[in-house]
Amino acid sequence: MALILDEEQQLLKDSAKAFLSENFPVSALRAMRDSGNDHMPELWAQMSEMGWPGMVVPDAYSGLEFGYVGAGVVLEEMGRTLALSPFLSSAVVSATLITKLGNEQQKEALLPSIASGELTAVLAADESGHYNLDEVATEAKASDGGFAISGSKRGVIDGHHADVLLVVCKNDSGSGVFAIPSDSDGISIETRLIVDSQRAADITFTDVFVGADALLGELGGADEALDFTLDVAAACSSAEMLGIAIESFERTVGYLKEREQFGSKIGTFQGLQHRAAQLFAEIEVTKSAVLSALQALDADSEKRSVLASMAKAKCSKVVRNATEEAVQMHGGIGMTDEFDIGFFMKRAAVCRQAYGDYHFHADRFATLRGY
Amino acid sequence: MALILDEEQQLLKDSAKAFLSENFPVSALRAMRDSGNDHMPELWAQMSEMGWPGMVVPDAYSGLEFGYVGAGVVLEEMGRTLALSPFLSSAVVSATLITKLGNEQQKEALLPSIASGELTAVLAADESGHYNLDEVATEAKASDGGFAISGSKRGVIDGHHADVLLVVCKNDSGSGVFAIPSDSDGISIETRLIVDSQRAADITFTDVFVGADALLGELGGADEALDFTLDVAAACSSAEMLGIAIESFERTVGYLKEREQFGSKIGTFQGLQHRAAQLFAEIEVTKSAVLSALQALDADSEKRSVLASMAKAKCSKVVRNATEEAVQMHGGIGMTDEFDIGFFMKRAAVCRQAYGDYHFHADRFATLRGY
Amino acid sequence: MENLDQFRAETREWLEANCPEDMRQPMRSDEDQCWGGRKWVFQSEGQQLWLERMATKGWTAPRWPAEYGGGGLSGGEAKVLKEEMSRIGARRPLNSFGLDMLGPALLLYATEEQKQQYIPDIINGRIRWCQGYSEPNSGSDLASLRTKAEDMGDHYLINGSKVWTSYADKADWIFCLVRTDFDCPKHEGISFMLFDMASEGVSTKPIKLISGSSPFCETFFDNVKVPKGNLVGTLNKGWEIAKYLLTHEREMIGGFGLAGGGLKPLGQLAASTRGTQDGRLRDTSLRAEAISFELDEMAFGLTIERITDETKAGQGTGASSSILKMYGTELNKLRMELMMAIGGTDSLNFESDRTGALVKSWLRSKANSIEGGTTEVQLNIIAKRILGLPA
Amino acid sequence: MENLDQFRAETREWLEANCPEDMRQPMRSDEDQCWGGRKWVFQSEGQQLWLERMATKGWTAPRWPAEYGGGGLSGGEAKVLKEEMSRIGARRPLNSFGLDMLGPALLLYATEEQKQQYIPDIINGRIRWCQGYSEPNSGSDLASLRTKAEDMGDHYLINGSKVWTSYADKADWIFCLVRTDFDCPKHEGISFMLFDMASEGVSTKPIKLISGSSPFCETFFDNVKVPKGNLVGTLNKGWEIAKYLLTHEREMIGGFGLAGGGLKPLGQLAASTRGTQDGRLRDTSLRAEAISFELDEMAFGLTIERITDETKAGQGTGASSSILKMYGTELNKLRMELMMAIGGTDSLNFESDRTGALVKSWLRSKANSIEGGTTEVQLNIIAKRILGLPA
Repeated sequence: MALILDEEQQLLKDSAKAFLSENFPVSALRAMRDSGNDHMPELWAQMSEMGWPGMVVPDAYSGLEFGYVGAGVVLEEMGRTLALSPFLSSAVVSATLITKLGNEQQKEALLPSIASGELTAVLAADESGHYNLDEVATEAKASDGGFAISGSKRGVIDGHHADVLLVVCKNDSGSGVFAIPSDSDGISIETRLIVDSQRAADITFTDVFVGADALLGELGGADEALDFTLDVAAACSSAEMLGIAIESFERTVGYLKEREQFGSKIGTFQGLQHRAAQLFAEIEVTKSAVLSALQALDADSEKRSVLASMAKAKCSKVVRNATEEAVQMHGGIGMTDEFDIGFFMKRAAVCRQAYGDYHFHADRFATLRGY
Repeated sequence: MALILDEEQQLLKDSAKAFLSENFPVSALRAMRDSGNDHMPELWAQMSEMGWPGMVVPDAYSGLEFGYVGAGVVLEEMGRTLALSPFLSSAVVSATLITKLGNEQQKEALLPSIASGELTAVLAADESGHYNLDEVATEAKASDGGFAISGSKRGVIDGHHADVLLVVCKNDSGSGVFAIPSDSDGISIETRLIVDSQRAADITFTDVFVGADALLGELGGADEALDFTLDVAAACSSAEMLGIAIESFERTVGYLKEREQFGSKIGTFQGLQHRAAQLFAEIEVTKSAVLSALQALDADSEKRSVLASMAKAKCSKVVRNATEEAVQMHGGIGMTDEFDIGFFMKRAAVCRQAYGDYHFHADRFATLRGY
Repeated sequence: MENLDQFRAETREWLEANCPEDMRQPMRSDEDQCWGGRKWVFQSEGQQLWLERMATKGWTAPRWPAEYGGGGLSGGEAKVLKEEMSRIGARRPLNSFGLDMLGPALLLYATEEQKQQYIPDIINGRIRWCQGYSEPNSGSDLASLRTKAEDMGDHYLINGSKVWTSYADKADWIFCLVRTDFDCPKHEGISFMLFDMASEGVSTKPIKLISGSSPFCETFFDNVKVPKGNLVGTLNKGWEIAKYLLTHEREMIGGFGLAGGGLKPLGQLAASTRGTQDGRLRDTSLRAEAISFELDEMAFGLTIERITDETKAGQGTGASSSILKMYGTELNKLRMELMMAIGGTDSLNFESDRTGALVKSWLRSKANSIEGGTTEVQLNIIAKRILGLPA
Repeated sequence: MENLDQFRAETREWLEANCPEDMRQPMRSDEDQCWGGRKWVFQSEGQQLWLERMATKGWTAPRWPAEYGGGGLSGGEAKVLKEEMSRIGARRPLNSFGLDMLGPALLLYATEEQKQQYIPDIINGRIRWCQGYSEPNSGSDLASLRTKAEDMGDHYLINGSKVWTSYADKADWIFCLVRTDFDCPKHEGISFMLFDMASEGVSTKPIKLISGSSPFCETFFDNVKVPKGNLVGTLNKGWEIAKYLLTHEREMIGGFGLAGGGLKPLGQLAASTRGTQDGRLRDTSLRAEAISFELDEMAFGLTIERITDETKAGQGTGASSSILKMYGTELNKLRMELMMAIGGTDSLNFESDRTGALVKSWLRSKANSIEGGTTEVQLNIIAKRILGLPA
């Protein structure tokens, strides 16, 4: 497969770019924050109208079946304007997990409404703060022909807005995932504001009773699907970081061409020129990393996990570098709330931690490569 | 203790600098190499006349008892001119080990002649190529009231010139060190040219019989002394690397002020200016690391090992950076044998590996710091 | 050799008797610092007592001359005082730009009358000072400043504005760089003036930062009258004082990178938070970064020590402030990045309570390499002034 | 869609029948490469047969037009040929600056007569070429070259010298940049000429490198007569051809950074050499560096792929050669550093036998970021031409 976007993917990217930059530029995030809100329901409504929540959902369940490269280009453009939506958490990550793990009945019940955007689901997996699923302690005890779920999940972004929680539990036979309505008895949710003006939810499950039909797949049989889902989450969140890096970089290069100090445009200083050039090269290299990881998901290639972790690790580094350089090269003004560039650094911090940080994916990459 | 040289130490440094730069500049190394030699006996003879081989040897054994800061400043100046001698291997490392581990009789027998420069000793410890003493397999079997030594040592610099080998052996009770004349029966030595024009020796011991008096200290009781000796070797080899880094840097800055390209001195280019400034700061920071490690040896401070490994790790990084930048900033001419700057990169490569490389000391540092 | 043992004994006894209990507790956040000044509201009786007692002895400024109210201590005595305060965990009684920045400059450049007028109030914390340096269009290029002071015969008339004025909204007086000559090279027409922030025509507007806090202000001067006696040093030669002060500031900011201040060593923090395996931090990639950081941090700490010792021994290289500023601030940024990695997703909390402190400090740290002369400016200084590379 | 299956079958059969057994063995070192030319001594009958057979089919230059002796293959066919050669481990039959550098430029800029004259001898390896670009005082500033070609009516008279001429002592002909006009901006008076290294007045002197080998020469021209027909392209417009060629060269050098060529992945090499614990490389600090390297290496390899695919699809950005050169060579230097760390003290061997190969390659790698346009020059190109930053 050629490592470029095909015509349809390019069209999708162009239209996402146009739609987001016109309707939900960075000022929309600022307005949301200043009004005390933590999400953008209007954006989600419009994305739903365009069918985007069905991006990776199979045609058979009313999805677009457009694939992960499609999801990635949308996320890249969302990264550029810092648009907030449950696209990644529900339409991409949760839809993937349900598709991989659910039985026919469960898919029928959930996927069409996820694809339409009416229903949102979110993966509640991590308890460690470091996406370490080995440390999952949430239990599902067989009870009355169903299960009683107890435990707690930490830092679930979009967790308090989601209709359905996909809860990873562990027992002796391994991991299992339950799809649980978020308003079920025994669920308590506490949220906290995080640095990019979203909220993360800490969710406690106290003997939450669910029927046997809430279990996706088998108890103990979720590992492979969770692994695929992690690849999806890593690659797609990389695409968002790529967008953040590109946009921060372009704004910074623009500033270098405008700002004067010592009687010259600061962009004439070779010290800054070389750093900008180096960053440009890093971003170009990162583009290839992200696209290859997304394509590998669509092809279900055996290199999928290596590429996904490579992309997440590489993007985490590069987006850190890009947003740091952006603030540094903007100087004092870059530190002010009034100026937008700081928003990119904040969102980048959240994306870098989501679904495993640099160190997590660096370790996974090496382990997969045999060292 | 103030983190500066005292008057005596400063005098020693000044005189070492004057002596080496006048009598054994880099051209002496080139001449040695071009004549097919691998060491500089004339330098050693002159150093011996000045008493330097006794730098760390106690007064009681006819040494100067000047301490490790003194040894360090001499090595720093040796690094600047790339002078080759058994000063580090014999006068510093071996003298330290014998002082720490030997009994009165052994010290009497060895230290005065080491201090006078008549006799040279060398530590033959590593077998792994990575200074991993856990992997020592050389055995000492009790035999006829003495021991039979069998095994092999790898990459011993100065090994084929030394009169006495300090051989680290292992048996069930732990490590022991034997002082063995290098011309003993059963010892075979093969040498190989290494990158800085010295030779390293691979030494094989086949049932080499030694009397009980060859054992320094107790069989199994050498670990503490070996640890101290490693600290000495690390800190003092750091001083040599510091000298290499400083000299490479100064030559490079000089070249930046001379060389013209695109109609300007290349030193006017901010890209190079900033890298030079960064390197200067790194070297300043490294100076403090080295001096503190040397002082800690003289004070036998409890921070000794942390500081020694810190210095070795830091110097290895900085000397790599300094010599790489030196070649890069010199451009094509820096790659030619005719020009001296490449010699610094070559010697640095040897020092970086000697007595444990960056990774070895990074790990040791972290382990000592409790992680 | 002075006899420090007796001084140590007396100091220990005095501190024991005079340092209030609550001033021996570790500060929970920056909010616990005492800044003094006309508008200051003491947070506890202990805070007030501690300031008054220390100021009376001159120990808020231990090495300043006793004739202006300073402690008049020798270097050795000051070190003993520091050690004894640290022994009981005593807080610094007064945090102040007057102490850290203006005072040393006044002692060097001011007239006797000015010293008498300003220094005692710095020492006893009655006047809180702010610094008027940067302007909206003169960031790194500080000397291009445009705030104007016109000689009106009996006073100067000041018009213009400053930016990045730390705590201007809370300060009583300002030390300020103004342009007194426009018809000369930019470094040569600058003067150093002091004036009351309560003067007519002075206004301030806090700048909200990305961390959500507002430690800095924009400050506006609209026909502010300043008495002629408030000029420090020679007219049009203020740049010399400015440079002296910048050097001080750089060393202060650079010092942020140090572990010293009771922070838990980073590698140990990582190990206790993230767990170990066979005695090594389990996350090997994080371990490698922590090592690299700690090597630099330790070597940097030793460098501060070495430079201090060299200065004492009269061997100063002159290079120190730019190196310390550049290296220390980059190190501090790295420390904050590693702290975030250790914290994981919990570290993203932005709540205004304590849980948001880490991410706010992380954001705040990004300014370290900008304020007080950017890293790029320090590199220029090293390249040109120290290495002598051609312009 | 062309039918590649049949081509593949035929190619496989032909290779099977025609590739000598010893040309299917991995090369033990650079010495096993075949460079051709008048002075070439084949190292084996197989090497000679393999070159002759491949050259006869035009497959030393698979994509060049058949009319000049090239293979005339389509992109798809050339890829199949490559795959099939790689399948049986067939060596490249001919290594040549004629194939990699001069030829593509001639196809674009030379006259029909020149193509007829030079290209067949490149394809069949009868003439070995070298490149005369750099001069002693024009390193990164290539266009400042001073080697002079005077128009003497029926010929040019060349005087001057070149440096860093790869294998000039072994080459038959040179493609050379000369100055034909001194009275104009430096880029505008340069011409591109070809001449025989056996001409009177040409002499070479090998340059010994820090690795001990001498792949480069200084080359001197003392009243060398060059026929007028040996000018390629327009007089004084040689800089355009030079730039085209430099772009090619950069991509070639940048490609060094790739793992592709049968090298064992670095992390695995480290693990097998240094040992593992719980499946992880035991040396955790080395592991972290190997990971960081492999992440970049993999992303870089994918970038070469992406840029190739973009070029095929007509989406080239123009940025590619500088990025590849810069990134690839820095990566290769890093790889060699890590190889040295993996090897430990054994890696320091400098013997002229095989054991010294690693340290020599390590030393050699340091030139990667200098030759063919330094890393600094590539960064300047990216900053100015691609990012449009002001001069």
